[in-house]
Amino acid sequence: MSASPQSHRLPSGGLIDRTQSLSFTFDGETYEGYEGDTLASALLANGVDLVGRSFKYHRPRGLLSAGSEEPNGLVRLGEGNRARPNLRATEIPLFDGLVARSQNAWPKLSFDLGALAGLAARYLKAGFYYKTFLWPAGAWPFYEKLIRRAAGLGQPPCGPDPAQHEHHHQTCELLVIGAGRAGLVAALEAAEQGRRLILCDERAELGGSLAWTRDPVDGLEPIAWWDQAVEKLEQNPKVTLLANTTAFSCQNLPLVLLEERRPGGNHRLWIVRADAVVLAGGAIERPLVFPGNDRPGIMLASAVRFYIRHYGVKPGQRAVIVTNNDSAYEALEDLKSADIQVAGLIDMRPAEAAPFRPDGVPVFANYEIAGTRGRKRLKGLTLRYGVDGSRVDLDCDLLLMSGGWTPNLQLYAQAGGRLMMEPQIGAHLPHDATTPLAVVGAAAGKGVSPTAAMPLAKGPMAFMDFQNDVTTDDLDLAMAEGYGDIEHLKRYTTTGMGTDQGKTSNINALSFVAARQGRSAEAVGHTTFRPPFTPVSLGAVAGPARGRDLAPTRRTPFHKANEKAGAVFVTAGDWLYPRHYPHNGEDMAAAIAREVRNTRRQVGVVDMSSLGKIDVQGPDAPTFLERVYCNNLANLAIGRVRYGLMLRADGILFDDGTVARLGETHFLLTTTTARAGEVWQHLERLHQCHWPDLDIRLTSVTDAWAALAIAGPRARDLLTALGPDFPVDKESFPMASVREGLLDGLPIRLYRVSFSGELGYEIHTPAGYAEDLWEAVDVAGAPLGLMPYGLEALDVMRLEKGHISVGTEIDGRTTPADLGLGKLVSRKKDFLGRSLFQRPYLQGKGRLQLVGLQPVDGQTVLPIGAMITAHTWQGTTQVSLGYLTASLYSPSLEHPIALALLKDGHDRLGDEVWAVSPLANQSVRAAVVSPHFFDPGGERLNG
Amino acid sequence: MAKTLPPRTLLQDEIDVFSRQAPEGLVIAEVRGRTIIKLDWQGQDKTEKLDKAMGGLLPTVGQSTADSGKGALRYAPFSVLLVSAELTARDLVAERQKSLSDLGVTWVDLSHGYVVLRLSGERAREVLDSMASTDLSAGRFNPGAVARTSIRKHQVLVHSLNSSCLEVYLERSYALSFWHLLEHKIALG
Amino acid sequence: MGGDYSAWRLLHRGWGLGGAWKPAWSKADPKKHYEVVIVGGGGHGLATAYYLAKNHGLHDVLVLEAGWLGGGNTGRNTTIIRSDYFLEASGALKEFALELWEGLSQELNYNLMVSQRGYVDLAHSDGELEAFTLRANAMLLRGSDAAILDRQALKERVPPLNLDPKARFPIVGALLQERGGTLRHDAVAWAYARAASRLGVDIIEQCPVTGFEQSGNRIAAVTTAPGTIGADNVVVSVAGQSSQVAKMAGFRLPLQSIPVQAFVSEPVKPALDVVVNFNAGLAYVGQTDKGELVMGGATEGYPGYRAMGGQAAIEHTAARIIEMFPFTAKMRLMRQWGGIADIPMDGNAIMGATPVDNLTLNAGWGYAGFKATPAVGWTIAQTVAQGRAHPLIAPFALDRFESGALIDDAGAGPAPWLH
Amino acid sequence: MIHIPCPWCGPRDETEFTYGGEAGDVMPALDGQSDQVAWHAFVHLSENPSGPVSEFWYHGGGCGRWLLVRRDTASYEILEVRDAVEAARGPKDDVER
Ligand SMILES: Cc1cc2nc3c(=O)[nH]c(=O)nc-3n(C[C@H](O)[C@H](O)[C@H](O)COP(=O)(O)OP(=O)(O)OC[C@H]3O[C@@H](n4cnc5c(N)ncnc54)[C@H](O)[C@@H]3O)c2cc1C
Ligand SMILES: NC(=O)c1ccc[n+]([C@@H]2O[C@H](COP(=O)([O-])OP(=O)(O)OC[C@H]3O[C@@H](n4cnc5c(N)ncnc54)[C@H](O)[C@@H]3O)[C@@H](O)[C@H]2O)c1
Ligand SMILES: Cc1cc2nc3c(=O)[nH]c(=O)nc-3n(C[C@H](O)[C@H](O)[C@H](O)COP(=O)(O)O)c2cc1C
Ligand SMILES: [Zn+2]
Repeated sequence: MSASPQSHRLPSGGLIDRTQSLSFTFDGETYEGYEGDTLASALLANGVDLVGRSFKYHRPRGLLSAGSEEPNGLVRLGEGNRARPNLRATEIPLFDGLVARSQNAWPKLSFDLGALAGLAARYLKAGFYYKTFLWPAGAWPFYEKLIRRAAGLGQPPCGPDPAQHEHHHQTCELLVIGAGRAGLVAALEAAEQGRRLILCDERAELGGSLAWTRDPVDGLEPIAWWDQAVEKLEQNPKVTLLANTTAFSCQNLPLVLLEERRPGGNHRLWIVRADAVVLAGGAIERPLVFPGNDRPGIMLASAVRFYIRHYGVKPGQRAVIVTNNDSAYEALEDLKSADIQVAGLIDMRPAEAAPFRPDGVPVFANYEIAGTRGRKRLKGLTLRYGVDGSRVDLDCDLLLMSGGWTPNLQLYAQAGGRLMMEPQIGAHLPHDATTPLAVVGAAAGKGVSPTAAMPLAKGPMAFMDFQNDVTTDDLDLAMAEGYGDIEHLKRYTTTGMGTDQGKTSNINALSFVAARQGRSAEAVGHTTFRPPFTPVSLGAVAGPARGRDLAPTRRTPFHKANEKAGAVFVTAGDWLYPRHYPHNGEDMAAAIAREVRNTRRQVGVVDMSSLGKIDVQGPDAPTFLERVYCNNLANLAIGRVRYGLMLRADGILFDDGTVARLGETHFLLTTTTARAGEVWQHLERLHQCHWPDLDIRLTSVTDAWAALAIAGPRARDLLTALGPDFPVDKESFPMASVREGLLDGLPIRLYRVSFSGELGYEIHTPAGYAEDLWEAVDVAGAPLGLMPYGLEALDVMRLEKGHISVGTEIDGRTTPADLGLGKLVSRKKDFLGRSLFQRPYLQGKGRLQLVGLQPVDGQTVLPIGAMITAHTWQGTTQVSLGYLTASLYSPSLEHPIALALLKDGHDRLGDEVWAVSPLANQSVRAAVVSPHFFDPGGERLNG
Repeated sequence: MAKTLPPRTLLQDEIDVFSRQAPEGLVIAEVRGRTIIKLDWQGQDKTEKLDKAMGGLLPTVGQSTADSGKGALRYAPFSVLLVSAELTARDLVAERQKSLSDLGVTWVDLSHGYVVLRLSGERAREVLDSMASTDLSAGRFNPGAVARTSIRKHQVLVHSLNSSCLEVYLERSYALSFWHLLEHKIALG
Repeated sequence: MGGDYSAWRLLHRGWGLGGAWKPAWSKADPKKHYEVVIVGGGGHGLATAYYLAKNHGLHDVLVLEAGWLGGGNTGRNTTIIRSDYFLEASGALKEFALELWEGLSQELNYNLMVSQRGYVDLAHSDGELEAFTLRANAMLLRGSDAAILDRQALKERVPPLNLDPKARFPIVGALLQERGGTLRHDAVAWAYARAASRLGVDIIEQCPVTGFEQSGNRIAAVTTAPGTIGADNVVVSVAGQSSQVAKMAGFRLPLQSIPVQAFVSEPVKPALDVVVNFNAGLAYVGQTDKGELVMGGATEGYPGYRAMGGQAAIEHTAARIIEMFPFTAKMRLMRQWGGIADIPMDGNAIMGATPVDNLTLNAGWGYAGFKATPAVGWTIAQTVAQGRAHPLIAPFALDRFESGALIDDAGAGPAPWLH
Repeated sequence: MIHIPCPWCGPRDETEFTYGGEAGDVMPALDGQSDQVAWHAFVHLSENPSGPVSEFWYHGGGCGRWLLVRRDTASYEILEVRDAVEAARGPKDDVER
């Protein structure tokens, strides 16, 4: 492709470091560039002008711009796991060994079969897909596959992301976005006042348009001024300078989000809280719209200047300039400096508008471009004279176009700033003084050349949105079909919906539509500017929230002890919790059955530390608890514990737990693990917002205490062996007791409660002593056959007892009465939830009620997740009578059991129903029984 | 007899590994055996009385005071944490027991509920500041300042001792999880 | 009218033959009075208009839209359709919708790109998988389709899924509804508008209803900037604005308006053939036919009327999507936006009678009502035409909050921001 | 995304707070009267305005206080923030900073 290395590099000039030569490949060819190049400038330096294919018609495309507005030059960067699609060549700083590929072309960029779509362009206009692929009915999935393959830009990346991204919170007094002349001036001023500031720019070097403009600043050459400005800022410790850093979201001021692209593909997301924000994002040059305006070699005038001046690149041999404003005239000097021949300057305005008459350059005033030539590179133009329509042909390989300038107000609009169309420049400016952030420089329209209104172009290949292949014809068609609202136009034609979000196309489309509809630009309005300003990596957005650190993990105080005991852990909510403790070679089911049997026959120990624990003190504590629990607590004596049920304000069961009275005005509550946080908030809220006059104090002590439950016929033996400093015999420490004391010298709170239905105790000790307690229990328990049991065994045992659990029976829809706990609900007092609990539907017939189920054959385990029906599953729809909440083979009873919510279940004890699983194609006849399968009389518990 | 074991440290193993290749300007240690009790009261009028009872040593919200090895950290209007390196919880309360009960101030021993990390060195503040949405920068979070804030859903209490030393009170069950975040940040910072 | 859409006509007109395409729907001038005035030109309102005309012969219908058709949640939703709900009332209505979607492109003569590519709901614990099994059985029992995938089956169905057993939220299996999927959301509004317009329904855009003229317990007319328009019946279908419009009619609703965000990546070639939902802190992702990944998650957590949101929700969602599909970490977010979801106190829609006799309400669809669009249109139309609630929507009556007949799929209770 | 100036902690990020519903109707007393209509209104009905509204927010990631926040749901401007207890008890001036 390139005749010789860097064939299009100017012999001198530019801000690149010619001593540092870098090697890179594009589509497998090896090239050289210099430190300071972007991939785009290096490609141009090597004469590579075809960089991509367009979205729909696969038209050959070259670079249009030199910045983040680039619609065409999208490449895949990197290889293997590191490859990332759709990156803009204009934004990729060149490095040694860089590997890039073109996209959306098959079999290759220079010969792309997809371009056949261009031949069918007349059928593929806006919205064509809504009108076809309807026949034959049912064939759409087939068409869809083809369409999907044709659509999309780059290949998706594959494999995990080897890079590491982080989030960085930062506060500052001032954030300046954009480090061109205006941004540097703002930063210098603030720095002089001693303000703590951040100055960021999306480009690899600060300076912005100082790289290519010629106007002196403070009497200095732009580059010289720039050097000393940057140096001054660098030396100020209160200034943070961030290159390669894009401000991408301003929609939640004073919060601004920046993405810093660091070496190695690592990104840092800056979450900046700024007392003030200055937007100095400059202005973006607009393309002109004319037939064939998309050929490689047609570029924005400022981009050509950028490539020449900043990168020392010669993007063509023979150039034409076309403009509707003065700014492009400045390019003449740059073209001359680069020794590029100028075949003509087309000024679309009347002759008298020209700022000056350029020497030796044919000027075509009041001309427009009627067509272009050249497939993979521009070869020439046809001009049409505005007065008589006469035509002129020009040969050229480079066209510099300037359709005026669009102040870069995306972030201003995101922040809620209103835009106002300024006819002078044919683009939006900030609307009024009360703006959400300060706008300076070209972004505020400063120094932006006035523009003549753009004539309406016509023709099939007059592109409005390069990336999405939207032409003026498409917009016309959409308007004719009634999609004339600017929002409908956008969605029907997809204009402005590409990865550039219409940076170069929105204003042109808007002006075109306004002219066509004969309405003002104000009346047409504009589509909504949304973050991000330019696409931001999802990895950076997620930051460190990956893998292990996706969410917090809580560990119980027994974590290390559990590890030593061979626990298999499972996460339950935030907690990492022992699930079971397999012995050698045991599978989970066997381990669970063993743990259950051992507990029921000897003694087991289980880590209960994750239960929520709330300390309640204060003279009004009894009143408070009477209100928040629906069962009676008034007569709870000191040293006693009671089961407690809490309702939501709407009468639905919220949580269950225990209430222990440690003193006259001192209580300790436990909550379920699952609802601990919610219960805590609920209680705090009732106290602080609704009952502030109750004198109570709530403290969450969950993390301060470790809790172990020991359960089984030998639990008391174990407890005694541990040497408590108070009597624990049946009479002195009966069921539902609580007291503080010492156990093996450790301070404890001892409860006599049980979830498993066995004789059991809960031992609470300050969390830092957990391992000492575990060791003591382990040693004392060994002769008694003690084994630890996990979450699963606990669940089996609670099920055998018919105890309810959050998530299965306490599901946010059931009431205590539904679950057979209606008797606990106090009729004597008022409590939260009582009133709405009395609503007719919560009290009436037809409720789903908790029952036990047992297979009639005594042996078939009822299918997991079965529905309850009147008939067997025959493959046809049926009314459901309820469903199973849990089902298993009971190791203690040695037959299958299940819990279920059955319509009017409490009246159906003794009935038979079907437990059906259409998934398993299984129906099992089951008898409705009491949910309390094991030891219903509670003899073991009270033993 | 009650054993008087100090609570075990939780992150010492991790800290040991980290310290072997600690970056410049950052030292992390776990503070052992600190007694932490939380006093609670109700109502604004009690606040003043308590301050008087404490001899003017009740800090304002967001501040701390120190008095011969004992400190008071106040991150909320009607609670304060009393901390001590030497005294047990019982002794720490005993001193004031009478005035506290007279005022109806209740107390809860939370010594075992927290893991306290001390970060010192010139990078200490920047690391924490960049992790927290709350401004912990030197100019705004002065020595003595206290803030309870949340970092990636971990609740932490930060106490600024001086410009290059901060203590972080982590809820015990979250401590290792927070440590992982801290390590990640330090490695990339 | 512009004539039927077909490949033949497309070819024909490509050569400029046989006339030009005409507006999809006509811009009407309002009459003085209509039998039915529908407030809200989203998918729901437009579908209601269409079925009133098509199923019930009611052509004297006006749709009033405050902005542009489909510019509400219809235009900003993540387009997932499915019927995998546990509770009977929820499931039955969405199942009916799914059946209607299946033939809708043909019926409306507009390619809605209905893509039944499958919806996969991931379970992160055995308990969750058990609940999914129950849900699948409930679905099958009511005649829908459902399957449970174990890890092996999941690997085959969703190859790029990260099944690391040591993950923070390990994936143990999934519920799959093959008939679930996505479609082209904007087209739904346009197609219903076109079809309704062809049946004589009037549609007026940029015309918010600002009040009601009431006489007795009835609405006599709706107030708009251009004037008042008489109505025998009024249907309110305004999603996020439901409380504002109910207030005009004099009552409060048991719901709150809460922003929800969604976002798209840059377009890439086909990367994902199903829609997948991560349950440990909601996050879901699918890919459009154009190539963007469409991603969404939970609400912003508090009420508001700004159709946008914060970094926290996006980060939360992105993190989970990367966890499912690690390659997405290297993709880029192209645009983020929000919609205002109207979320009731039990998380389910509110449909049918209101305290005002001739005002029929369709509200409370939150961030889950796009999938129900055809069924909502169908049943609300019948409810209005016949003067009593269609059996499928009878359970969704407004008075259920007083009676206690709640439909709380999530069990989250009267806290809309948690649903 | 909003920032709430907590009266105790100063301005803090939204992520530290939990929304707790509209502070509209007063919670009916638990006096055994069980006024179902009042409870229904309190639990279920909301103003849900587009504009200023009083709501409860919990500063769980900070001081642990419930706050009464006056907020504009259209502009997201925070108009006033007070401790819920103090707000329930008396005028703002009593609140120590
Ligand atoms: C981010 C997001 C993602 C979602 N994802 C899904 C999904 O994947 N699957 C799913 O099934 N659902 C999803 N939903 C929900 C779904 O979008 C909605 O439930 C559904 O689109 C509602 O349709 P609608 O026609 O009722 O409302 P809308 O489309 O919002 O239409 C209501 C219309 O009423 C108009 N209006 C309001 N006030 C007035 C007035 N006073 N006068 C006249 N007109 C008025 C509005 O301008 C609007 O156009 C999502 C929602 C959001 C916000
Ligand atoms: N003659 C004309 O029509 C014309 C047009 C444009 C500019 N100018 C001249 O150019 C100069 C413009 O100076 P200026 O400082 O306003 O603009 P500038 O273009 O020099 O600088 C803007 C900088 O902001 C950066 N930027 C933009 N958006 C960003 C984001 N979201 N995050 C990070 N960085 C971002 C850009 O990369 C650029 O470096 C003026 O002197 C003006 O006279 C003239
Ligand atoms: C399913 C879906 C896909 C979308 N794809 C794109 C897209 O490819 N490009 C784009 O710019 N916006 C896309 N959007 C977002 C819209 O541009 C727009 O943000 C959204 O409809 C909300 O409207 P608003 O931003 O104008 O308020 C998509 C939206 C949806 C719902
Ligand atoms: Zn606070």
